[in-house]
Amino acid sequence: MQNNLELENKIAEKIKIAFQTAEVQVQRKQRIKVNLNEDLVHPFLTFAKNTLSYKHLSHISCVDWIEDNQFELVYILLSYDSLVQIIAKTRINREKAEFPTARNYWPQVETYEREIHELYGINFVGNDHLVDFVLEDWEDLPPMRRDFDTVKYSQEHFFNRPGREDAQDVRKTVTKHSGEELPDLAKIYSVRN
Amino acid sequence: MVEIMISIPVIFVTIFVGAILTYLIKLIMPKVEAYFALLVSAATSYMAFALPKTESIYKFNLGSFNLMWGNNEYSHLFAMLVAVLGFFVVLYSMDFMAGKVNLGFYYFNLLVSIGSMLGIVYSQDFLSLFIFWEIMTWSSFMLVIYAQDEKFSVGIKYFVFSAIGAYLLLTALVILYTNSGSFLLEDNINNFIYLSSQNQILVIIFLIIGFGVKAAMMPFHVWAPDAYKAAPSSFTALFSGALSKMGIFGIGLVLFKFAIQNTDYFTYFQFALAWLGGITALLSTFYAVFQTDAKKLLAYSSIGQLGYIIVGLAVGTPLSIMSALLLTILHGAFKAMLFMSAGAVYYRTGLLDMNETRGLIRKMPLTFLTALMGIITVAGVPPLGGFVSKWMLYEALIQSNYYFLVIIIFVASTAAFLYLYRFIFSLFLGQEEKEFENVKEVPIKMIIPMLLLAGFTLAVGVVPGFVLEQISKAMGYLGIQTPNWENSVLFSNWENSSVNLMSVATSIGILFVLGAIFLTIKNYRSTRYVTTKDIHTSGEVPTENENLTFAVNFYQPFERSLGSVIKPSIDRIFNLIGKNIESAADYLRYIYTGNGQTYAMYVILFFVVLILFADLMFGFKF
Amino acid sequence: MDSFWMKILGFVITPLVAFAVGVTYGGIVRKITARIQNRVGPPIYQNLLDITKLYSKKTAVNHGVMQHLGPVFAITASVTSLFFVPVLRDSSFWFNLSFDGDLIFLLYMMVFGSLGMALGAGQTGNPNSAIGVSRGLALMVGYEIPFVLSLVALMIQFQTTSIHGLLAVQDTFSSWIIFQSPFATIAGILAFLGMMHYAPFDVPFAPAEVASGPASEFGGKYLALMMTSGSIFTFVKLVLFVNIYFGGAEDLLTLILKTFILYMIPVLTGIVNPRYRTEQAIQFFWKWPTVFGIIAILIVVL
Amino acid sequence: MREKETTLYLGPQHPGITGNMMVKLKVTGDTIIKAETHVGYLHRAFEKLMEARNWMQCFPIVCRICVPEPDPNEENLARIIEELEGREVPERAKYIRVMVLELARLGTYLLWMGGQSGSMGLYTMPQWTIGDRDYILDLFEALTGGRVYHMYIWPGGVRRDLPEGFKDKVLKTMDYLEGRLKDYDDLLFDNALFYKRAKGIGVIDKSKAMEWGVVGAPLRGCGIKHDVRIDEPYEVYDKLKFVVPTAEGGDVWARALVRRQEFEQSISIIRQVMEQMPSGEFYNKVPNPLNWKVPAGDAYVKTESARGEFGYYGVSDGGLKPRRMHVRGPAYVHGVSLLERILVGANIADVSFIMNSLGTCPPEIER
Amino acid sequence: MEITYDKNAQEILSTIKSFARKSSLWVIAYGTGCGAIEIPPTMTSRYDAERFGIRGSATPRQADVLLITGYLAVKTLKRVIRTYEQMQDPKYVIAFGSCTINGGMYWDSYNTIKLLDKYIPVDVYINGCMPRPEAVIQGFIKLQELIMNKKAEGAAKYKENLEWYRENQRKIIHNWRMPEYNW
Repeated sequence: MQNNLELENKIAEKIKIAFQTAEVQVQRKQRIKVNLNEDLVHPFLTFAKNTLSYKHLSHISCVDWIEDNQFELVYILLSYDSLVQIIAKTRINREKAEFPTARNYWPQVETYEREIHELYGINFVGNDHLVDFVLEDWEDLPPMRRDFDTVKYSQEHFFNRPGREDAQDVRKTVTKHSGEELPDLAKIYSVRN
Repeated sequence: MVEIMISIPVIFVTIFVGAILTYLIKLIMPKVEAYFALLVSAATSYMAFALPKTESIYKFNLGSFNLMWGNNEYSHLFAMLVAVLGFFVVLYSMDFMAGKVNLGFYYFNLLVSIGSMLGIVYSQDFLSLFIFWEIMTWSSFMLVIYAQDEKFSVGIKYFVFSAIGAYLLLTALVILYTNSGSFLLEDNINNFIYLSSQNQILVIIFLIIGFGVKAAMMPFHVWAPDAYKAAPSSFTALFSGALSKMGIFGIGLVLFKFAIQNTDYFTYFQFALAWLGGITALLSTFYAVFQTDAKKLLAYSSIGQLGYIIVGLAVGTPLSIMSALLLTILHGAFKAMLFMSAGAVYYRTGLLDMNETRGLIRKMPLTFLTALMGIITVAGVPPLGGFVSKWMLYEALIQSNYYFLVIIIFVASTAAFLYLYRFIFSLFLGQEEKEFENVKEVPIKMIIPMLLLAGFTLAVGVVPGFVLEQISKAMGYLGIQTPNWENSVLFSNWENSSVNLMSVATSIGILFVLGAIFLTIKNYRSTRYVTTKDIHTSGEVPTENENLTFAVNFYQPFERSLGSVIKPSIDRIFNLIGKNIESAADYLRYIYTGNGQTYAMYVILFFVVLILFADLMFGFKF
Repeated sequence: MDSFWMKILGFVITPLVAFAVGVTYGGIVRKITARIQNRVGPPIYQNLLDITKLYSKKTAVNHGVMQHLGPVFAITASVTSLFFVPVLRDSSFWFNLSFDGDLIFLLYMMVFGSLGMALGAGQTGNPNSAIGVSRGLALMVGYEIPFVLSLVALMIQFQTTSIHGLLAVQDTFSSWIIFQSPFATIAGILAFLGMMHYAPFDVPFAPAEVASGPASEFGGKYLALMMTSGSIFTFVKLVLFVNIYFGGAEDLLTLILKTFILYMIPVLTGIVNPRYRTEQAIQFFWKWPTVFGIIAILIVVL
Repeated sequence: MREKETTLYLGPQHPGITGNMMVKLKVTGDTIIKAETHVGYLHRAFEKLMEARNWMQCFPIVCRICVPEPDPNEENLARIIEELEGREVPERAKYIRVMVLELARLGTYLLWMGGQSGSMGLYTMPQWTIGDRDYILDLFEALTGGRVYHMYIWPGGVRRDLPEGFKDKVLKTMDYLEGRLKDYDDLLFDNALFYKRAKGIGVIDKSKAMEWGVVGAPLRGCGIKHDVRIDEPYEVYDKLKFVVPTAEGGDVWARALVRRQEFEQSISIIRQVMEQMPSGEFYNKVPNPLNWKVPAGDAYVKTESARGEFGYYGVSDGGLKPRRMHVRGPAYVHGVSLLERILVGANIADVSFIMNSLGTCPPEIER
Repeated sequence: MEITYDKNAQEILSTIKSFARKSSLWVIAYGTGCGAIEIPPTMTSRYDAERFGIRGSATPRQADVLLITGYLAVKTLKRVIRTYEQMQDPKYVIAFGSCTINGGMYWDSYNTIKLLDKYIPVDVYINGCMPRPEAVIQGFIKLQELIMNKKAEGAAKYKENLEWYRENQRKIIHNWRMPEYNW
């Protein structure tokens, strides 16, 4: 797979010429990774869409690098001409998470940004449709942030079937709730504990 | 004593003087005028009912003209319609119009229009008929423009059409007068055959158009929807229920007293008129389907129903004429009911836009009942009265070889379900909204006429005999042989086809009651009433401002299926006509300032000119 | 006096028989549908079970008196129409009130129930119901045209407006109307497809589009009453069409045979066809069926 | 202030909806003025859960992302791990994977045929196709032990080898399905009513299709030939002969035609796979799953699923658990931004129809 | 109005009712979780649930059985409650899969409930992830048995303990805003 990367190198060269500070790396066939500064993302997207004919936006992703106090935004683009995918990455400040929207380039960006806004709390400036996406009346931290503890949350908010987490005898609880005597399953099937 | 009291001049004196007195009383003692008007109309109606049908003839001379007022079976039929509706409308107006400005003016015109309608039906000569006709036009015009200034152009449109009709009438009268030398109906009927055939046709056409304008026949219907909408609902009930029937009265007279004498062309007249009526019925029905204003919808429906009547008259078999006259009476009742219930909704909510009103059924149950019975009657569904007339009409049409007309009529009557459902759905069904929370049932004085009329439609549906009796007498006057009828059994001319309405009604009644009892008794405790907000919305809970009633563009699929060809072209034609008429109306506005006095002056002037130059006109041949 | 009690007995028995036949047909249809779909299918009496279950529902939710009365309208209409259709040709017992089985009367009587149902559906305030009603009424205008054309053609041709007259005609010529006036029959049968509301003309009730349309808010005893009246109404329509076009029937067995064969036409069409969009359904009726109807009339007239 | 347009809720509880989502429609008459997709009814926070699990523990999770067609998810996750580790896969495993993927595609298409025809009231079709889909589920059951969720594709190969006689079973099933195609054609694709309803409905503008992020059959229905299987061949797709069908028009009809032809292509691919499949190992030795560290790095892999390009973006920080795993299902774009756009101006009757033709699958939108 | 039947007649009547209820189970079309994918096979030609009188119904007003086909996200739970309350008595709930019983593989997810019977009464649980169509049908048969023995009284339980259920429901559904349950 590592042979014949001419096309990829050519595109990488073009990007390097246009964006001096960008780290461009041909990852493998059909994959180019570009690391960009925060302020270069929009010029780069414009460049990719208009000059390199990257018409298709596959993906916008976000990674929480809590150690570095940074969010990483990942834009994955595809050109139907060269079929080479560009993975453009940038890091933004985690405390004051704001980023200009890319809604004007691709309409479906709105949805991605809505989701990232909801799950990470990044505010996309210029996108006026950052309403609830998958969650409803969410009051806690944005759940995909790494400092959000999902186990704790679920134990606090939901009823857990007793016996689920610390393997205690389920039967009593079940009997209490349903009024039915249950056989001792542990003995019958000799399961763990 | 009573016999002396009740005569036609007394009726006229009662109502016209009563009208003037009402106006004066309003000036002196406000709030009493409504009761006085009710008294006047009650007295008039009573007298109209009690008036002997044949003996009460009143002859007098005006200048050199012999004039005659008299009652006959045919007049009596229409007089009763006018009397009953007039009384009901005045009763309804008492609450409906309470608190409005210029009430003296309103009651004056209302009473005058009732009086003039009685005048029309009692006139036995063309001159007084024409004068009463013009008084009727004038008073109704006043009521059309009564409410607001902006409706003035609407009024003008109405007026222009009325004036066209009036002048056509007048022209025809002149021709007739030149022929017979008398305005008396009888003389003219007898001397009609002496007119040249050409003139006969001309007279008939002019008369039919002249009368047909009031009956909103299709090419001359343009004024009707707007005028019906502009007038206060109380008057619209009379307007559509009785006033438009004056046109039918005239057409009936023309067809069976005059046109029938022209044996060569009578079938063509019939044919043309029948198709005109059929097309009127069809197109106006389709128009009604796409209306958003409740009163306009009813107005188009009214035009359509008048189309049926015209068809019935034109087809000219005994059964069809009977159906037409029955429908005339019934239409007076049910259209008044419907306009009154629309008016009741307007009275409580101030809305007539069917996209806005909704969910009033529990607030106004009796109004809903009226509207329900109204639409069942219009639709012609048994066991209410509409079915009787529809049935007769179909039987008559099929038997007299109007094959395609019957299809058209049938399609119109099926499509009528669309707008009728829309009407009742938009006003009374659907979501119950917060903004109508405080709506109550209308006062009793408005309810009573509505319910009485509803009862009448039911009675006609079950035992039509009591109306058919009057109608067959009226047909006797027109010289038409009466078809078979029995108290509650309908017979077609063909063998083995009859409907026993009594058993239909009994069956429906028993089953309905049984079903209702069964449904109510069974688990009656567990039947739960919930609000209309508690509906299946796919599990979601709608927010406050979301509209859950499906009202806007209710019949879009139907509209689309009519295709891109038919609908716009019809639209275009009528928009074009409407626009031209309106601009013409604007032009004529300079002449018709809308001031009643000016118009009255014009009319008088015209008559003076007519009488002065009568000799000159005599020599004029068309 | 004897005949009076016989009459009363007829009033009681006819609806029951109609209901039984209608329900059984419903079950058979479900069975046939299942067989075509490679399935075993429910038992034939499944519809009866469904109706019984719906009657035995403990609660019934209504949104007001019109919804409460809507199903009553429906059952009234279906049973009344049944009373006025001559079920068997020469039997006085099955004749009930159908003095002459007037066609125009029946055409209007059949609407009575739909009107009540539509009003009931309207009162629930469910937008799906209103859309369903709007579709249903529009569709009705669609199929009424060919149907009326067909009926008018027959009425003119045989100079009668009653089913009884048409039956007599078929008796005297001893051939059914389908042979005497094929075009009218085609138009009538095509309209019949729409009247039965099977696919492709099931637009008012389309589940994937408007939940179940007018019936969206009806459950429990209301739905049960609707299904009961639906079963009877199916029977009424079948008998009506058999009487008009296929010579009626002299005994119950023939009747059941004929109605069953007739019933299979819309059912089998429905199984293998998707649903039209509303305007397409209406336009369908305004094309060929209408043309056939007009041809039928022209043949008669010329 | 009350709105003038009627609000119609299509879903979550509605027979016309695919899966569990909601389309809120504003209509006048039966024309849609505005459509809003609401998702999240199936949100299980998979991406969050994956961050809390081992790499291998992620496999039971990812297959639940797309319920009708779970295998592309497994394939993607496996390939991310392989790419980050540079792990080679035996040739036989590759063939088996292709077979599994294509079987899953067939199953999804059968389900789609059922849904598409069910949404327009042709209820016989789902009865047939979903019944026939069970034969494919039977194959899966024989192969993996699970009907719906397989957890079969592993990093470094597949979990088990083909059972005995499996090849014959597969070929027999393929013959059967090919035979059934004629029935499907008669009932659905050759049905004039289907053409009438589908033609010109839900049109995607060809010039906008790429920018809007349309993938899969809807994109090919616009006449744009794009398929991950040939554009970025994975596994052994470059060794197989198949055609990528396209159709013009961008409407429901075009999408249906494309899927119909792909159905045949998939059958042919499976036949080729069964023929060419080499013997040998079906997996590479892998580390202890409980102590499996994947080198740090990130990778984007994509698979052509039945509904279009299925992409996974995975980030590893060199630990036992994924740092981030982001799933980009085709329905993500189709079901939200595209659906909202093409529903405007459509008829109420066509909402569910269009939704089915786009292959909207809510669980992969919200995960 | 109390109609007093003969004791036997009453029994027979109630048996007939139970039999009708059991043999005609209308399932509301609501695919709440991944278990929804096994509903089509159950309903269609291979397994043909219509044999047992099981068929789909479009709206909750007509339905008897609510299938919870898997985990419930909090957002869905609200709709499910709404749907359940709109159904008419007698109504039954069949819950699918491990995730309705104890959270299943989503035991630590922040968005799915773990114990369904705390929120709505469940008549029959079908375990497995996901249950096969055979299991689904067996679940239905179990429900039929319960109906026949008059033990499927989930709705009555709900009515009695409405306060308790409400408390639990409101604990996770913050923005309630629902019409009240009134029967």
